[in-house]
Amino acid sequence: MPQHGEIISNEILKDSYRKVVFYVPDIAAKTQPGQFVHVKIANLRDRILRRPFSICNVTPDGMLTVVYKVVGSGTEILAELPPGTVCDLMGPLGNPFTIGDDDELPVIVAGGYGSAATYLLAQRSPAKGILLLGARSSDDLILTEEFKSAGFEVRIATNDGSVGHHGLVTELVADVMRENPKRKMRFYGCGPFGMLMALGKMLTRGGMDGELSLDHLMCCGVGACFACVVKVKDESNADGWRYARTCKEGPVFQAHKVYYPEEN
Amino acid sequence: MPQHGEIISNEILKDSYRKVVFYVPDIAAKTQPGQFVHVKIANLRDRILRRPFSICNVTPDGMLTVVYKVVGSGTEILAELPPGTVCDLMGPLGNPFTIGDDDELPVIVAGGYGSAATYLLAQRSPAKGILLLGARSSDDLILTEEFKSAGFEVRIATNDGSVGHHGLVTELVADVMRENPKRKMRFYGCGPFGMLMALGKMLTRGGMDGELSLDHLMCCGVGACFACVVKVKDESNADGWRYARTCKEGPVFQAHKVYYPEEN
Amino acid sequence: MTDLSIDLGKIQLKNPVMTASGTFGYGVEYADFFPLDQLGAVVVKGIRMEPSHGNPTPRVAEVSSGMLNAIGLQGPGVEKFLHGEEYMPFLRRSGATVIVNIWGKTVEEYREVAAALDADREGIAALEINISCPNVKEGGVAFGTDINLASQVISAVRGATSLPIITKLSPNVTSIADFARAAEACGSDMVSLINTITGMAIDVRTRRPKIANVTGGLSGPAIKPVAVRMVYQVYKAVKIPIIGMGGIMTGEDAVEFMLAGASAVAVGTAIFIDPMAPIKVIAGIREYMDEFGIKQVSELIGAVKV
Amino acid sequence: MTDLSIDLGKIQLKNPVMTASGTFGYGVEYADFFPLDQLGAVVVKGIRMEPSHGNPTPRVAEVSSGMLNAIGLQGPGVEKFLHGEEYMPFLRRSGATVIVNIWGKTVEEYREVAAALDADREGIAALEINISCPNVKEGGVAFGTDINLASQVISAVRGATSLPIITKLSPNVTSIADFARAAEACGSDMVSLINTITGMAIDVRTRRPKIANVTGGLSGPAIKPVAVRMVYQVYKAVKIPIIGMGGIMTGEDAVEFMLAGASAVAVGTAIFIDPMAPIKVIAGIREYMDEFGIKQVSELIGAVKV
Ligand SMILES: Cc1cc2nc3c(=O)[nH]c(=O)nc-3n(C[C@H](O)[C@H](O)[C@H](O)COP(=O)(O)OP(=O)(O)OC[C@H]3O[C@@H](n4cnc5c(N)ncnc54)[C@H](O)[C@@H]3O)c2cc1C
Ligand SMILES: Cc1cc2nc3c(=O)[nH]c(=O)nc-3n(C[C@H](O)[C@H](O)[C@H](O)COP(=O)(O)OP(=O)(O)OC[C@H]3O[C@@H](n4cnc5c(N)ncnc54)[C@H](O)[C@@H]3O)c2cc1C
Ligand SMILES: Cc1cc2nc3c(=O)[nH]c(=O)nc-3n(C[C@H](O)[C@H](O)[C@H](O)COP(=O)(O)O)c2cc1C
Ligand SMILES: Cc1cc2nc3c(=O)[nH]c(=O)nc-3n(C[C@H](O)[C@H](O)[C@H](O)COP(=O)(O)O)c2cc1C
Ligand code: FES
Ligand code: FES
Repeated sequence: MPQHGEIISNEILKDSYRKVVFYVPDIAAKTQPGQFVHVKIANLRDRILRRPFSICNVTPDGMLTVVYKVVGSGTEILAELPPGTVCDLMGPLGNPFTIGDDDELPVIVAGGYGSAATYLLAQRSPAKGILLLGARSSDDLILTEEFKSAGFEVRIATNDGSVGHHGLVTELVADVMRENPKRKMRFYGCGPFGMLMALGKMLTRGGMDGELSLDHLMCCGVGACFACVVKVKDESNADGWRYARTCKEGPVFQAHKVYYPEEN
Repeated sequence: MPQHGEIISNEILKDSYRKVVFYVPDIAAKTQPGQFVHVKIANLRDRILRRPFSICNVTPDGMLTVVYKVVGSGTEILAELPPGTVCDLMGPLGNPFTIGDDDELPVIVAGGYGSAATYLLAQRSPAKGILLLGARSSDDLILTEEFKSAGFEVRIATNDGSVGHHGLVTELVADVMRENPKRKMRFYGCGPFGMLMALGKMLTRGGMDGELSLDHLMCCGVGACFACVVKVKDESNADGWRYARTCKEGPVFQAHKVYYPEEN
Repeated sequence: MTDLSIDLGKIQLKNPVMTASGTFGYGVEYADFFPLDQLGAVVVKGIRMEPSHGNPTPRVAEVSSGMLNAIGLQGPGVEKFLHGEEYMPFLRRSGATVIVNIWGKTVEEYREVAAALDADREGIAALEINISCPNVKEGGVAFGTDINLASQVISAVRGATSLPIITKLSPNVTSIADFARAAEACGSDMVSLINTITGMAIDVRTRRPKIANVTGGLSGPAIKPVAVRMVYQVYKAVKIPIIGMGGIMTGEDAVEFMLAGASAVAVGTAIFIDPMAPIKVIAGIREYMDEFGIKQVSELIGAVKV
Repeated sequence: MTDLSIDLGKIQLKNPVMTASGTFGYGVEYADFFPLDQLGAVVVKGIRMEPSHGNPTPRVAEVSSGMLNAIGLQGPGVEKFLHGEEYMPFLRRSGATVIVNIWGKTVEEYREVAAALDADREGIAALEINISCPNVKEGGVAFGTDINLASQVISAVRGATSLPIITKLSPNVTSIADFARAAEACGSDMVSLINTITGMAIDVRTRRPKIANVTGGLSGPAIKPVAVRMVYQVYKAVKIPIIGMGGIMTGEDAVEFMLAGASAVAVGTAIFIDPMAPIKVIAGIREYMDEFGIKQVSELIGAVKV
């Protein structure tokens, strides 16, 4: 059942990133890291579809936080909604990340709003690990302090070199592997599609695995419309792949189950 | 040029009638009684057209009052808009009522929001006259006190007899004529189409004239689309009538120029 | 007592509200939201003989009061549909009235799918022949916009099954009434309309079509006036019952379609916005009937006053 | 410098933005809002030989992201149009580039109107043949949905005038590209599309159609995806320039039509919402060109990457 979610606060986090807190206890109570809510934004005018957002955080008293970037009509309208406005939320939707054991080092590789989508994972991981955060420039780095407070080490890569490593975030992954030759590691990825493909290939070629949160333009959010698909390996299919629904079968997929573009 | 009109107040007048005050000095300064504004209501969602409303009152300091009844999607949304919201107004549009001389008795025959549409006329008439106000029941009577303050006598007719004369407002017109056999009178009508047709026929058959505000479902509001037409007499046309645009050629028409249904 | 049951000739429904094919998956996806047997019928996503990948992504784009889609009929194929746990077996257990939407790349494939479903017909109330999907190269709209091909498909399906058949018509034609007449003549028991209207949207920044397939089908409130008009035209042209759809969001929208001539309606895009939409539409029809003192919902059919 | 001028073969415009026929009256109604010569062209409301009453009221109804209209081509007739102060004489003085939209109840009447305008052609840049109005019984869409009748009308007009002619196509057909090809073959210098899509809306309380004419033409943002698709299809089918329209509200919408293949665009329903819309669309195209470093607006024509 869709739930009423009252906006408790809706503020600028950094540049075009906003943080909205909904009071929606039924969803908050059930949320696991990596899941998302599908939001019918109030006053959406002639744009009628819901918008999916990863759940950044939940509290026992029913608060659910989403960190979103203003990119188009829906997020622009969302950004204008004052506290007290009631939206309609479906969730928690999708399959969560697997939380590792306490002897595993969680390594989160994130870009864009990926740090928001993995913050709850960091919080709930019994072992504290590393966040590798990629961004175009320092403006796009969000939630780094929050990850540090959650006990994570934060390493940064920016395309323009304005902060941290000058280059791609995937380049930091090799460092982590090198530094921890004996440690059991659990990789998680969340960010732009290209980054996740690079990460997934890197992991699987290195004989490792990981969990990638692959989201795609969504429509129903529950597996009914087949809008949100990505290619996954499927040996039972003559082509070796099939389209899997990220909303229902994902958004979290095992890296070794994903079908990588070059293999086309 | 469409003008920004900031909502200064937007309150319940009586039942489903609301009173909204816009700050829109350019329009307020030009307004004559009987004219209207064409309003693009903020947040209109997927309903995109403007809504026309008679101008009820204007002040020298730029305030423009509209009294409206909540009847559908547009007026429902308008009713929710808080002070500070900016709408977009075109106006003043349409031809005004003719203000009479001070030796003429103005007789306003109104129904529905007709009293709102003629209030400025009452205010600006040099001679104080009579408002004949018709309504279904007492709930639909608005602005009677305001008309009294403007020096007008108010007589009421209701369909259910809950206040005043039990019957049609046009029945009160005959009384007024009888009571003032010698007095020069100027009739104005504003209200439901059926009432105006009855009034117009009554006047013209009695050899008198009057001004009727005939409005109709509008679209452009400036004479371009031909949506808002009513039949007026036209001897140059073989059929004896033509469709006239109420937004541009009206809304105020001389009663003797209107083509009455039975004459069809 | 307001009576919402409706008689579609060969099938009887407890109420006139179905789900539109392709917008309700195979039912299982929405089973947590409400019991499927509350619906007049569940119409499942299009099924053909073979499993299909469907089209590349992006497959949907939002437009004013609607959306474009070019899913391209991704599906499991008829065998898996009949026997895979989450498909027909699940639906049978749910107690829902099930209508199976079918398609093929050739006339022969339509016939085969119909025959396969006929052979395993338990729990299937009717077949809906989709000759109107604008998003697949072969089959789909090519059949739906050519009256001879359409007739061949319908006749082939008619020959393959004794199940009631519904022909789903394309709006992308000059005269939809002609196609309805052809469907009636070929033995279709009902017609359903409208499928989506072919549309296109371009991202002006990237200059690429917003849908990988270039064009897609327009659905949602934007198309409702076109759909109501077509239902009205078809109602005047044929005697078989009409299932109306296109932009239905509320009970009043459903009533509008029935007044225009529909005996039943389907809710599609609205489900994406609110999964409870079909249930709310049923409740809305009931409220309307109560308000206007209508006892049997069939009194509404074609009752527009022109 | 961004150059917005556009060459439509037989006519050159200072920018590609026109007003859509029937939504801008005869120009005079909007002359207080902006100088008419700022527009690429003013396309006036449909003119026939005789004055016409048009349809009974209600003539318009609002629907999701659009409107239905069945004005029924009320107009003064060609004589009054040519000589009545508020019509052509006013437009001549305004300095606007004027395109006259014409129609008739018979092929012969189309020919006569064209001949009458040709004889008094000062200030007339082109004629637009409306064979696509869905709201008149004779003429209008009957011509626009029958390729033989359409060809007869276009050939008749072609024979009657040496003015550039634009054929305005109906979207209510299976293949609009076929009609565009026919128009090209009959000597039409350009095509414009789309006219409104036939639709219907019913007031569920009164059970009456919301438009007295029962059906009306759908316009506004709701039809934009259909219009863009049709422009794209026609662009692939003919060589003559295309004037695109249907739901254009902003400069980016106009760019979308040009990318799909339009050489110029027309703004219609948007004018009712904002009389300044055509001017804002021109400004919006300029902004887009500046942002993407496009020097000549014609670079956009058909530049969608598929
Ligand atoms: C499972 C999932 C989780 C997400 N989590 C977050 C999050 O935590 N924070 C966040 O800022 N964003 C998140 N997104 C993306 C977010 O849904 C889109 O940014 C949002 O829908 C854009 O809406 P809009 O109306 O502002 O933009 P539109 O005007 O609709 O589009 C603007 C741009 O955003 C893209 N876009 C639109 N819808 C989606 C979508 N559903 N998915 C991806 N891109 C889209 C469009 O292609 C376009 O380029 C998530 C998406 C998915 C599928
Ligand atoms: C010149 C003019 C002056 C007006 N002045 C006033 C006024 O001072 N106060 C007031 O309350 N109303 C006035 N109206 C009517 C007002 O415009 C409508 O009530 C309003 O547009 C309804 O909008 P809506 O979206 O709420 O209703 P909708 O959902 O659009 O429609 C609800 C009902 O209102 C009717 N309606 C819709 N638009 C119009 C319209 N433009 N004209 C007449 N009926 C319409 C519809 O037919 C329908 O029955 C005036 C109308 C005109 C043409
Ligand atoms: C995402 C999507 C998928 C669809 N898939 C199918 C399909 O498989 N078979 C079919 O006959 N119609 C399909 N349709 C069309 C719908 O069943 C329906 O005819 C159309 O969407 C109009 O109704 P609506 O406006 O209520 O959505 C699909 C529509 C959408 C939006
Ligand atoms: C009220 C109205 C009147 C119209 N009258 C005419 C007309 O006289 N001749 C014509 O060719 N098209 C006419 N049209 C169609 C428009 O020119 C245009 O093709 C259509 O509205 C689509 O564009 P839009 O969505 O921008 O309005 C009319 C449209 C509307 C809304
Ligand atoms: S969004 Fe509908 S299947 Fe995923
Ligand atoms: S509303 Fe357009 S002419 Fe009157």
